[in-house]
Amino acid sequence: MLYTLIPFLPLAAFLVLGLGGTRIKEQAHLVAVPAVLLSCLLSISAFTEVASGSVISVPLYTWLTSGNLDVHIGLYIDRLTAVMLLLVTIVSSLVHIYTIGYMHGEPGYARFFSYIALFTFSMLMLVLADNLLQLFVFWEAVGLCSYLLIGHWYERASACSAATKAFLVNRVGDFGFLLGLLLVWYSFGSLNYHDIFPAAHEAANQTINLLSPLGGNWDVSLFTLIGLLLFTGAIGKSAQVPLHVWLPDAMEGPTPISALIHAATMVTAGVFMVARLAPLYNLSPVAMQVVALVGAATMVVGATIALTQTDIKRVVAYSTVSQLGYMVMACGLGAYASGMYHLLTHGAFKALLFLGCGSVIVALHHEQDIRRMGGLKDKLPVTYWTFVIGSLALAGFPLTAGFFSKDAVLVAAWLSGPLGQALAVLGLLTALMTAFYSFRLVFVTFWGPSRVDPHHADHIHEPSRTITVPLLILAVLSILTGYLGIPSFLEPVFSTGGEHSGEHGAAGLGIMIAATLMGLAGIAGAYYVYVLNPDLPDRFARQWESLYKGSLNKWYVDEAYDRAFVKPTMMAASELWKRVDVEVIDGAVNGVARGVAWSGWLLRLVQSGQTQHYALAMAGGIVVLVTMLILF
Amino acid sequence: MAELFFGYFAGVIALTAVLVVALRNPVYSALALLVLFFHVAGLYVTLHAEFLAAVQLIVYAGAILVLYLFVVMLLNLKQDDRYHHQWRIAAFVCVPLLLEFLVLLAGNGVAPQSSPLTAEQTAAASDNTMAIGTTLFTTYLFPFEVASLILLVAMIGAIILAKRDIGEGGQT
Amino acid sequence: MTFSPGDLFLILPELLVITAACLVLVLDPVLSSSQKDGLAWLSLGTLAICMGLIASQMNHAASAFGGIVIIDAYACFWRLLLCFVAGLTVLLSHTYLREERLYFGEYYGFVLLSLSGMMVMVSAADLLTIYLGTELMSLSLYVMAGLKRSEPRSLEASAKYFVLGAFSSGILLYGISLLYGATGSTRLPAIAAAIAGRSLDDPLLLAATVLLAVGFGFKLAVVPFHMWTPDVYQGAPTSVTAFMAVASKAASFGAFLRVFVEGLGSLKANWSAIFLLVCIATLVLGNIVALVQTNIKRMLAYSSIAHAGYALIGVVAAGVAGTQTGEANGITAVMLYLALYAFMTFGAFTIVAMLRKGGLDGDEIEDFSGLAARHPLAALLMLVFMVSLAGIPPTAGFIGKFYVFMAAVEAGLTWLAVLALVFAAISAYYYLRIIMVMYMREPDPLTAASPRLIMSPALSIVLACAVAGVVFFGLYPSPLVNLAGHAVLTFK
Amino acid sequence: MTVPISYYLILSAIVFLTGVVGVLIRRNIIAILLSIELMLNATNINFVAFSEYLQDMGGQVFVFFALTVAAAEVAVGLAIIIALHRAKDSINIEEFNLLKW
Amino acid sequence: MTHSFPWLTLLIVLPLAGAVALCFAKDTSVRLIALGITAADLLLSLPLWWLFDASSGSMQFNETALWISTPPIHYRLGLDGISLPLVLMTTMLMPLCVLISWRSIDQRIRSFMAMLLVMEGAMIGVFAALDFVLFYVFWEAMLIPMYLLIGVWGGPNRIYAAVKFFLYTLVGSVLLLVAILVLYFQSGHTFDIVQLSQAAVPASLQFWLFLAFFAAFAVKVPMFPFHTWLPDAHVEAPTAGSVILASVLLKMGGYGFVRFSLPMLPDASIAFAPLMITLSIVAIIYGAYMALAQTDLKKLIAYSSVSHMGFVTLGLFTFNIQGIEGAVMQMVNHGITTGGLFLCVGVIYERTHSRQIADNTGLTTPMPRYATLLVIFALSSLGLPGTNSFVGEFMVLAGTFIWSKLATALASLGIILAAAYMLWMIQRVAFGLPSAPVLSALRDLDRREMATLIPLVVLVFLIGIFPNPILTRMHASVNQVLARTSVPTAATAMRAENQLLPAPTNGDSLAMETPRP
Repeated sequence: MLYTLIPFLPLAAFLVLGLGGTRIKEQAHLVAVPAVLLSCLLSISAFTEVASGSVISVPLYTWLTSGNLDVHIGLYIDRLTAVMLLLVTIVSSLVHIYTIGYMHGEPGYARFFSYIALFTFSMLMLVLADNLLQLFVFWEAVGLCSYLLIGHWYERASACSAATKAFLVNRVGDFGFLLGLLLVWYSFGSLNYHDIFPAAHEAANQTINLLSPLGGNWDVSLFTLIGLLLFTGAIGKSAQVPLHVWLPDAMEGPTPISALIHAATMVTAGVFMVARLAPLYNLSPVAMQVVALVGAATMVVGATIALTQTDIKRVVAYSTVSQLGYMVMACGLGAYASGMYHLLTHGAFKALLFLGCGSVIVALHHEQDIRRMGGLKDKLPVTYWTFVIGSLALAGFPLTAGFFSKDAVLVAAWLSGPLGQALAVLGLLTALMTAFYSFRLVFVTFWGPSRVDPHHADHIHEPSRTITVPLLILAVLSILTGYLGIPSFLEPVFSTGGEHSGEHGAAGLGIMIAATLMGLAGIAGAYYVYVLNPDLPDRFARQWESLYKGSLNKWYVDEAYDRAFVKPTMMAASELWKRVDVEVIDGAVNGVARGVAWSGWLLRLVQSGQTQHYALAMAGGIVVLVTMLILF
Repeated sequence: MAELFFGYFAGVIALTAVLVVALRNPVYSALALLVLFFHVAGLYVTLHAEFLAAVQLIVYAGAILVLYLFVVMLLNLKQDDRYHHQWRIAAFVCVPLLLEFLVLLAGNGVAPQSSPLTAEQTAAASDNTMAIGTTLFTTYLFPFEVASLILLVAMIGAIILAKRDIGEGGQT
Repeated sequence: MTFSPGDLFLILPELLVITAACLVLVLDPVLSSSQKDGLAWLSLGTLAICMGLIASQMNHAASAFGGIVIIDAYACFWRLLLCFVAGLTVLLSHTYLREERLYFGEYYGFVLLSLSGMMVMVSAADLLTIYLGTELMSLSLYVMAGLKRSEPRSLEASAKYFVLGAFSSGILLYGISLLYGATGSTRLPAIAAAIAGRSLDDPLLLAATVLLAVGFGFKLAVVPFHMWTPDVYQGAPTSVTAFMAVASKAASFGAFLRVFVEGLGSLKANWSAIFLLVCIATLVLGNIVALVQTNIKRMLAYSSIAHAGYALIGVVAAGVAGTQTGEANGITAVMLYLALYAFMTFGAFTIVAMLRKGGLDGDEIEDFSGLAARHPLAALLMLVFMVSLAGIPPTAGFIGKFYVFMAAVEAGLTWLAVLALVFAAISAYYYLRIIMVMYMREPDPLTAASPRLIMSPALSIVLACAVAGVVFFGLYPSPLVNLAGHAVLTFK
Repeated sequence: MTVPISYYLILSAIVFLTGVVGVLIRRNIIAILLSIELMLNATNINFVAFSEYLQDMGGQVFVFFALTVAAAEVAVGLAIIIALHRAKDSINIEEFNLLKW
Repeated sequence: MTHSFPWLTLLIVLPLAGAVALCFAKDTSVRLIALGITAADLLLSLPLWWLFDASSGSMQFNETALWISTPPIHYRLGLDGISLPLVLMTTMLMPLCVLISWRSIDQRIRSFMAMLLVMEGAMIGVFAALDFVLFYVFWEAMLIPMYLLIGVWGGPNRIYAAVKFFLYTLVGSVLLLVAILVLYFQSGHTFDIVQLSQAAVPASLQFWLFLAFFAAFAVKVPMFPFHTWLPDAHVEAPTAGSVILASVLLKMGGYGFVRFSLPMLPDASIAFAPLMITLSIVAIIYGAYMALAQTDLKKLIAYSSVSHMGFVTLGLFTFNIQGIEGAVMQMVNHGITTGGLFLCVGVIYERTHSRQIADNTGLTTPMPRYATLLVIFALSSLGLPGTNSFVGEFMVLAGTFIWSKLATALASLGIILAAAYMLWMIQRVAFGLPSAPVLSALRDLDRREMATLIPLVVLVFLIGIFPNPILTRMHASVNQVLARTSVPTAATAMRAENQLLPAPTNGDSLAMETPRP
């Protein structure tokens, strides 16, 4: 099937670059870019085919069989997949192009291209998976690419530890994912979507006793358990609270990566997974509620932290966390289509924002602290304007893509019940903060007096065209995607969910107005604070010092983890090693050896060299033997 | 009567045996042993082993013991003034051993497999020497030959060991 | 009660050995020093002929001298082994004596006389003859141990060996006398007939059994009658030690089995209890004390004590086994063990004999430092012997242990097998130490005279025989197993 | 002939054990050899007594051989003693302990 | 299924003959000869892969000859789907071991190569032996060469390590010998492994035999409290020795369990399963913790082996096809991955003469190729999907899940920890900047070293992406093992009483046996 090429073209690019990268070097983009563009074209073709109503399924090969564990690798394209395909290939193509300019002259140029090609392949395979294990395999594979790309500048210690952290935190999530996956297999005897989904309804009432090892009795619904376990994976991958800590650190990677992986595609895999498994989640209200609450919490936490960050990419990163919270919350409330919709628009405008950041950073010679920027709007006009469009979309400014999708999420939340209404209110609040921090970024970076390092201040200019063109395209997309009618396109996939995107009614209108107002208020607030009264932030910070510091230090989550998990683990490891392994086990082993040797030394003394002692021993032997025989 | 003889011989044998061990001067020990040999020979006679009694006197008393005395004199040994320091432990071991032996050999009413000799049998067995001779050269011919080898070994071995001249590379 | 000339044919090997011995003794003073090599070749030739003769007697069980001597396959097995070991000894001594400057032509005579005593021991069926054989063997060995008169240790070894040997033969003799009193005969078949159905309730039998066990225990060097072994093995000239460690032990086992299984067979419940105790003590003590030795001859002495313990497992198994085959398997195992033990121990002692430090034996374990670098082949051979002594496949030592433990398990003594194997694992430590010293240590540069290795064609032959036996029987023990199995069948 | 065999056995046991004790406690090697002679004599008493009681010549023959062996042992033993004395000017067995442990 | 061609004998004899031949070779050609022989052995073993009949669970390539008549001990060889991959793994690794020692071993190279070849013969023999005594002979025969490899060519503390290795394993295996003998008398006077695997042994006896088998195999694996020889041996051994130890010797423990314990002592295996699984999980987590605490590269990998081998024993005692096949896969994979890691450490040790992580930092800058390969092996080691290790671990976890969900969850923790110590290691060794100037001047991998590592990398991905060819060859054989252990209700009832961890049938009715269509 031709569509097989969609993922395998990037793979081919990766192999060529990976094996011959040292020779190709500066020409690496000549391999990678055409491959991704081609697969982008094929994706569009696939999209149109799927849009006409068909579902494409391409079996590839049998991965492993063992008893009833029977896993095949295959491609499966329905509407959900098709949308994701478009997102991935388009953003990826643009990032590829952007990279040509951004990474120009870097020693790891070819390596970088090979990694993103590999990432594109993995991400495509992830969304194309027709079974859970394939999903998991590429779920981890994208994690690997993320790891490699975060650590792209391997000389930097901070990049390396960020990479490690990202991988580890994801592993924690994947731990749950794996167990959930096994539970699915155990319960259904299969991992294929088309086996599981039909069977799911029949098993709806099954429960599992979680306390059976202890002899207790705590029955939990099978699907709740499956849902929660799988969602653990999503928490990790989509940077939800409490595993969100890796994502901001991941900004140590080159900016194109932040755009592609840590904003548009990989981090949304969790949302995609929940949406993909909607038939299972729908069977467990508890799991759904947990998903929604986690999403909401993430949304709020991310936004509050983003308010005070000073690193340009970290602000955007926390906004990503926050936006991912929106999507997850939407899924948790059953509004899968809205969630996916937001995913898509977010993919466009967040990629735009990140690439814009990248443009700024390149222009400022890798300066990322917004306190040392300012007044750039004249020097970097393309960047500035596209950045503003992205920020407007993020802030939910009317008629941008972000406006529509955020509105869809909030409306769906409101309509989904009491919990949803509470969360919708939170969502509105977050929207306010979102608008505030995104325009804080705009104003501080581009407006006002220049605080740029005087060394660089003179030669700030717009980067090359390979950078600006993707920005422009993404800016267009940031507006355009709002008008494509994605929710209704996706509706058939989630037909079992109770969402009716068509009937917003009065509530819908109210939410829309509220959200708009919130967005405008946020922008106005930012303008007031950062343009009109630049000394205000400092005063705020002094006035609410603990709040400010909490936000600035990301609510001390990293520190808490360090104290609660990392340090104790390392302590336990070295203590266990010294106490148990070295002292107890080896001590026992060496002790036995020493004991034997010691008794040897002792017994050796019997051999005194005195002949008559020897004779005495013989006589003693006679006594013992005679006694023994007499007595027994 | 027999008991009387036995009592005498046994008494002297036991006494001299103890003396052999107890006397510190090896010459005295050897002399005590000599007395013991004579009495053992006497005991043999009461047991109708006249040939052995004679051999006992000739070989043991006449040859072996003389050899001992000869060596003792040759080496001009001083009196052995102490027993080995382990004698207490030795006593600790040997006393139970003695008790066990006594229990085994006497206490449990030893019953020899064949009955004691009758008078007729005693008479028949009078030609002890001839009987031994016949047996030696018929039934025990092979051991006899082996014994001769033992003597050969002893002879040559003694020469080799006691020979004085041991130059480096000296010829034998 | 008479003998026929045919009897002489049966003991022809013994007669040949004796004749050769006498010839050696007679020729020795006659020959000049340069011609004395001829004595060795004479001895060797005789031994070769004897082995041929014995092999031909293998399949015809017969008794001679009115049943005093039994030439059956069992006896032939041991006689073959003994002749072989004596041959190796002669070859080893040929070079070793020259190196030690011990120019005794009589030496070969003593080897042969001792051998004849051993051969008498294993083919005798009469306690008197066994006793005489033992004495013949021992007296020769006492003398041989003290041959290196210039060396106080050698004399001391000889003296200790002699005093304790005489002591033990007194005990043995006392036991025989009691047994004679209890059964009325010194012939093993007659003894067996007399005690059939009797038990140790008979105090004479009890005392006799214990004393015989002690007497033989001394010769076998089992705990607690072993204590002469390390001293004597260390002090005696190495070639004599090798001969003692292998031949005298084998002969003693041969006679010992004959006496206890054939003569005292109906008391096996009792004596197996004795030997069980002795066996455990031997395994424990032999292995543990060997761990801390610094002199290799002494270490090998303890190792030989421990090996006697392993062989005793077979004896105990034979005693405990309820079935005829179980008993036969136990005895087979012992025979096999001793035969295989002969190869490896002799090989090890040969290497020890070859190693010289200055004009002396290089018999401290430290002297082996760096041997692998200087003499890789010798080190390799020593490695093979050590591995075999440790009982690790694919060497002969493993096969020996395998059969012994098989017999033990068959007899239901699984726990004993476990115990013995645990001690086998411990024993591996001290054998490994030799390997370690040879391969992983460099010789101490401070010691002026670094040990060297004496070489000669004769030694090469000895080593070749030993290593061939260890490897061949380790890989393909069937011939020996069949031989021993066959010998045991004629035994009872 | 009414002396019970057990009397002879007890006598021999006493002599034998006296010999054993001698071996264990005398320091002079010659004295030790003398003690061993005691042991052998004890054995011989046994043999002769049993021979008488069993009406069997074997015991007496055994004594004959035992005597021979004893003679041979003495010869070798004394030779060793002489050699020892020559080397160390002592025949105190306690002093011969180069070989130990 | 008797093939007339004696494949297995040749496979065993060729290296042994090679070892002998080396003694007579010229000094300069020793390495080449060793390489040639190991390569020839590899080539010789490859056809087995295709000749193997995957549909049959019985032994193939059988060879039988009477070795010793009383008791009947045979020279009997054969392979099934369980031993086939292990044999191939062995033959594949040996040329690499020769290559990696090319320059790092500069003393007594002849003996070294001879030892390697002897090891190869013995190792193949262990996997191919079908007579218990023959098996034992091969099993023990490996000890001495390995002892020498560690002790002669090892690091500073080599003697202690060598002796510890030797005694530890010997003590374990002597008990095995007794068990073999007892089994002989209890099940029809035969040492034939195939027959013994069908014999009925009284359950009470099985208990003791299992313990004896356990002593031998658990030490070799090594399972939790018996593992302390491993870090020492690994650290001190020369690279080739570490590779052999980790890749092949450890497998023999697992192989022993699956070949002997499970089929011969099914009742005891089931009764002991809770204990075994508990120990396995302890090993997985404990080993990972230990690895976290290490500052020495080899020690880290050694402890990671403890952890990974825990998955093997875990899988074996789940008594289902996923678990056992996963365990065998894990054995093969661990051989490849850990072998690769040790080779990597060897390469760097050759250059910096230190195995301390702190002395080998920031290697990507001077040695990009090296760093790439190291990262690949490390990722494989932490069980990244797409690499080989994931397959085995996933299958084991799947098998365990049927047995107990709690056990699975605990075992999965090991995977998290594996990521922690491996990534931390990479972070320090591969990434960052070199901590000392000398490190910047290191030369990257040369052709020989690439040739050593690349085959393993290929296998890492090949097996990771296409595990099924191995699995299909395994199914029939594993089913035979399972036929013995899936003993009926009586046994399961016993398990229910004794269990430490729950059986799946307790609370929920989700029967595994009825997969939905």
